[in-house]
Amino acid sequence: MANSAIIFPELVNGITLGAIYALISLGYTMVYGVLLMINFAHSEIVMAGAFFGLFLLSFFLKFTFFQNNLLLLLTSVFLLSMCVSGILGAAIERLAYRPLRKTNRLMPLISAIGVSLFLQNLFMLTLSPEAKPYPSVFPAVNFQLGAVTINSIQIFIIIISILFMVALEYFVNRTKLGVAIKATSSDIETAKLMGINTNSIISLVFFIGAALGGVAGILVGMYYGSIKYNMGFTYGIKAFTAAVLGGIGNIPGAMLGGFMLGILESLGAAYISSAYKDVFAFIILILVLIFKPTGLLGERAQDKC
Amino acid sequence: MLKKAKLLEIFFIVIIALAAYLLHLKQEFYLVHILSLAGIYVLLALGLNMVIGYTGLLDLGFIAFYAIGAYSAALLSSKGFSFWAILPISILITCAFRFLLGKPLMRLRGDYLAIVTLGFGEITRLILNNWDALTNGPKGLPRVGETIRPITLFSFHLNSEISYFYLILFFVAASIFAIRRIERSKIGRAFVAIREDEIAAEAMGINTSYIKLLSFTISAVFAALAGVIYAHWIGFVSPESFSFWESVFLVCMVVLGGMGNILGIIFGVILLVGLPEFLRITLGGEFVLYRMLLFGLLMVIMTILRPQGIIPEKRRALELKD
Amino acid sequence: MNKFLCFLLLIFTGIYLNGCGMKKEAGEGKLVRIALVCPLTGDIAAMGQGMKNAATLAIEEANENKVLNDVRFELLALDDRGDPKEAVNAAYQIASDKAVYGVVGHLNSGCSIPASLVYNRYNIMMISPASTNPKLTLQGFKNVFRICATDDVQGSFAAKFICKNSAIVQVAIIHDKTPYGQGLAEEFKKTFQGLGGKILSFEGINLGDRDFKALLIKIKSLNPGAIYFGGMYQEGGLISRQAKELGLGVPLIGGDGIYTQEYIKIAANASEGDMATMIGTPHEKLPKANDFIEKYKARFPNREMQPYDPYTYDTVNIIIEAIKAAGMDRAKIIEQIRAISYDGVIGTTQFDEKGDTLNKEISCYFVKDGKWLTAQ
Amino acid sequence: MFFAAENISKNFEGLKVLDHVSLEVGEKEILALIGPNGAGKTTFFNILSGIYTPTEGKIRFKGKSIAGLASYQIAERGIARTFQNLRLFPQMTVLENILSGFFFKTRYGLADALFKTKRFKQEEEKDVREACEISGFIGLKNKENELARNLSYGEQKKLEIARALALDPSLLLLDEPTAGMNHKETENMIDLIRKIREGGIAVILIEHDMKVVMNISDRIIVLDYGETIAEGRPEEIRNNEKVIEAYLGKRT
Repeated sequence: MANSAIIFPELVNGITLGAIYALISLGYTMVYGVLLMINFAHSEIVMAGAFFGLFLLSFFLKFTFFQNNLLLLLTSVFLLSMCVSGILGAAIERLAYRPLRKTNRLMPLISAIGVSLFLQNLFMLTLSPEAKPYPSVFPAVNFQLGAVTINSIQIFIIIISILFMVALEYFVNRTKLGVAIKATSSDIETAKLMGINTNSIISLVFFIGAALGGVAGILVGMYYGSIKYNMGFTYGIKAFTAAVLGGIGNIPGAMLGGFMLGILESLGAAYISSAYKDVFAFIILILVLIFKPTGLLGERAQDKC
Repeated sequence: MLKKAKLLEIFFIVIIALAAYLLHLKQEFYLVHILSLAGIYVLLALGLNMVIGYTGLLDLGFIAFYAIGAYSAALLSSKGFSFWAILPISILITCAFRFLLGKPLMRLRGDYLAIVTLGFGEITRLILNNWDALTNGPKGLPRVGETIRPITLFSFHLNSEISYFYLILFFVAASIFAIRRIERSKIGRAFVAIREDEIAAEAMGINTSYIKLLSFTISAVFAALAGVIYAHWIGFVSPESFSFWESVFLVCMVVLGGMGNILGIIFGVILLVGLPEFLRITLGGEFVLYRMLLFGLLMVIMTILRPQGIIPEKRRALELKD
Repeated sequence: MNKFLCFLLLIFTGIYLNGCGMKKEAGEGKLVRIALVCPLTGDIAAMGQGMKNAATLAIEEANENKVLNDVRFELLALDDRGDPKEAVNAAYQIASDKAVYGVVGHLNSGCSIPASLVYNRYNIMMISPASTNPKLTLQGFKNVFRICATDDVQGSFAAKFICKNSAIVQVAIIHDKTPYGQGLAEEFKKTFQGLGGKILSFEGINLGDRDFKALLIKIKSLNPGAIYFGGMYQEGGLISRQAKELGLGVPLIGGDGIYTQEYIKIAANASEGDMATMIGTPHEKLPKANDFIEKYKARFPNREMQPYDPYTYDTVNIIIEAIKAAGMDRAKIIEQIRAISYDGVIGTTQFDEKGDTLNKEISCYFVKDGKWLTAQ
Repeated sequence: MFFAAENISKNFEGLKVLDHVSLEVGEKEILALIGPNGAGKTTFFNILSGIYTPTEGKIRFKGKSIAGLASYQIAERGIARTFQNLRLFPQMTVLENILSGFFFKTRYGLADALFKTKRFKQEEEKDVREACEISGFIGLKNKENELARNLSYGEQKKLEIARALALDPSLLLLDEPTAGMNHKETENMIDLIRKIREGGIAVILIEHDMKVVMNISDRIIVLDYGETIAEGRPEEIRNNEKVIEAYLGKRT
């Protein structure tokens, strides 16, 4: 039933979804690259980012100046929300993970779960247990590209994600700080000996990852129309799956994994079952971890024991 | 010394049983109920402790096996099986699942294992929610027209709250007894050795994958036990009771109470189940809203300041033979 | 270890003494508690909070009007978080409280059913204002009632309404797999097909999902004239909104679960033209109902009324009415309720053998300019 | 031959860490493996004890091939090891650490443990007795019920050897047994290793302290950059130019 009325829109939807997953998975993958830890609380940063974005949007939309200037509105909302999310991410690292750096690997994970529980409940209690509608800033316009229909929000999400990913690639490979991140990632002890302040680099990594997660949160709000205190978990686990699929610790891998997962999920929901759509992601996660823990593009063949 | 400690424990169990009976006489059914609930959580936490506390494997999907136990019990009961027949069957089914799902995971590193078990937990919940033919989806079991048969013991029907509490207390005591014995055998020592240093354990001739799988499978016995009792006791099972956060709640109990220490585990359960209920009565419902927030915060603080838990593990001195 | 055991003992004694303290309070006699159990936190807390408001209103009125001399009514609002385990906990808390003479609740069928076992054991009457799973009243319990119609009535009403009043012949169905949602959807399907309509697809989603785009793209390719949704407003609102964004501009039709202002907030402009069925006579036609709305607005000025608020209000009043007639006797109260005929804000309530309401009137509502309006 | 590793090579991500290294040990022989840092000594140990599988090469022990066996299987066959950086079970007592080595020899199962059968009691009693013997032999008497992490560094080193001896090995691999020890402790350790050999156990040791190496080894093998550069009796190695070069070249 390769019906083009379904397959093209599903592909476009999958790519959009994948772009969001990819953005979130960058946070997982960068942190894993540097500290070899799963930042379980990253999903809550996505949620928090979505809420920061919501506040900023509703605040700025009170001014006619911003109402008339979409570009300026979006730029200021995204930048401010990135800063706040980034600071939140770095603060979590400083308070909840750094004191545990010398212990075995399960302790930071348990701490991260604690942070996750804390943040979710904090947002639920201080804001609302209800889903919050997201203001639609975009007129929903459909564009026809040959056989493919794509709407304005989808284009926006894909462009924003790719923009950030390219910027990150450039930053990591071409700037001094980026190279320092790479060095820390490949061997933290050596990086220290080379005079890199690894603590600040780790904070920076958390900041960048969280900022991108915050952006993804806003995009989720815009694409699906509502956000909620417990929304992070699903996106988090799927983005983590994307990171693992692409090869954890590997930035281009995370992007590849994100897009693949998004498309798979979209097609799976359409052709197999929408009730089981979350199961696909979990099955991929389990299969990859069991049979090819290095993922598609992963380099780390074996961990030092 | 040993004898004295044992007597004290028996004395303590008798005291609890008597106190529960007094509550029952005073018609404080709610408190008896909370005691039973705490008992179920103790069973679960004891099982999870075997994996996390002794063997050092972080399992974030433990609740799935509780669910399998509860669902298999509900299904079998509506087919006419009695509690005493269901108990071994459900335990067997749950352990078989645990064994088969656990087998490929034993090579995985700790944090990956945690994530994969989380995945299994969520898949189980989604299947319970969607496989209508077997699980009746979100509508839960038993189906319309079916019931879960009450537990009978020597032609005596257990239907009051206090009788369930005694049943649970019995199984908790039996479980603690069994776990002690395992803990004090070469198998228990092998679990701990793996937690302490897996590579060294393997170099000491311990087949770590096999022993880890053993720990994984034995822990399912307690999950199944808790599940079967829960299904009979509440009389209804549905997927909402088996969410991921329930697993986290259990991990929280084990971590806060003290990994690897049975008393610590019991304390963790009292802290997380008993205390909120106690405070709900004294401080009113408002507090309950904040409890998860507090537990999250506590988890972070504890891992940093007191990773061994409130009541840390204590190795038992062995009697020496010269 | 000795120290620890002593400590445990201390805690235990604490709980025990505490329990005794609670009893004393209950012994005062003149206090009558009516319990309300519903989700006050969690996913559908808005509905639960609304129910609490309505119950508070009813209780306050009863006390002001001195319905019974020397008796002070008090609301005992408990949170079950929509979790069966919590529901049973709450049920035991109620069973232990001698001052409770009736229970209003629960909201979710998944909570009502296990809790009803406990109420039955301790002979406390419960009236659910919202649990629509038929199983609830099929358990053969004498103490269990429900004031809302079961799922079958609403689903088939919607189907008949569409066939009669619109040109829609093809419908795609989505449901949230809950007893409520799927029940509605199945009844709709049966009736609609019976009337010659065509069902294009029948799909389940999971509670808490927020991404329905993949599913909606598929549905769009089938060209339905409408989407029927069995479920609650959170998912319903998102489905409506995402459908229209994808260019699937057909109305969404649902049950009482989407008949709330929250639905319109989530779906925003997309909800224009969407339709919901609701049990009971439209309140414009009932003077009592208008009165209730006025009072509700005055007491809770910043709160939107939630769909089950009128039911809860009536339920509390029915219980008070029964207590008035039967006195402080749990068994007699149950008998009284079996025979009651109560004129309330949702019309006249009477219960049948099983404990289901005989008031099965359904009304239709449309969204127009961001408000639910009665269909003509 | 009692123990022989032939042409062992190991690659890590294309990097050759070991290149056709061969080694033989006779019964009751003490063989020292020396070489500058990064020469591949510990990697070699990890291969012999089954933690890594060699990219190439054969290992025979008591006439049977053991290459590719899991670490625990090699331990069962009688090759025990210690680690360069202590790998004790710190939260377990001294006795429990030693008992862990009896794991595969102790003949009772889960059911015996649950029902405390006669066999369980007998086996446990025997194990504890033997473990106490080992702790006495190694010099940890009266510390049996202390936690391993509370021991001094020297005692921890000894405990690790005691734990390895619990396997009742016929070949013992010691990775830098005297590292970080003072003069007296080193002397004790040398005596201990001799005593172990007298008990009928062959020893391969990695060691940096040349005095120790020259003092106790029967033979020495020198590795540099993953290759064998010299082999022979201590006095031969002492004057070998290649060896001096390898060491001096590194130690500028």
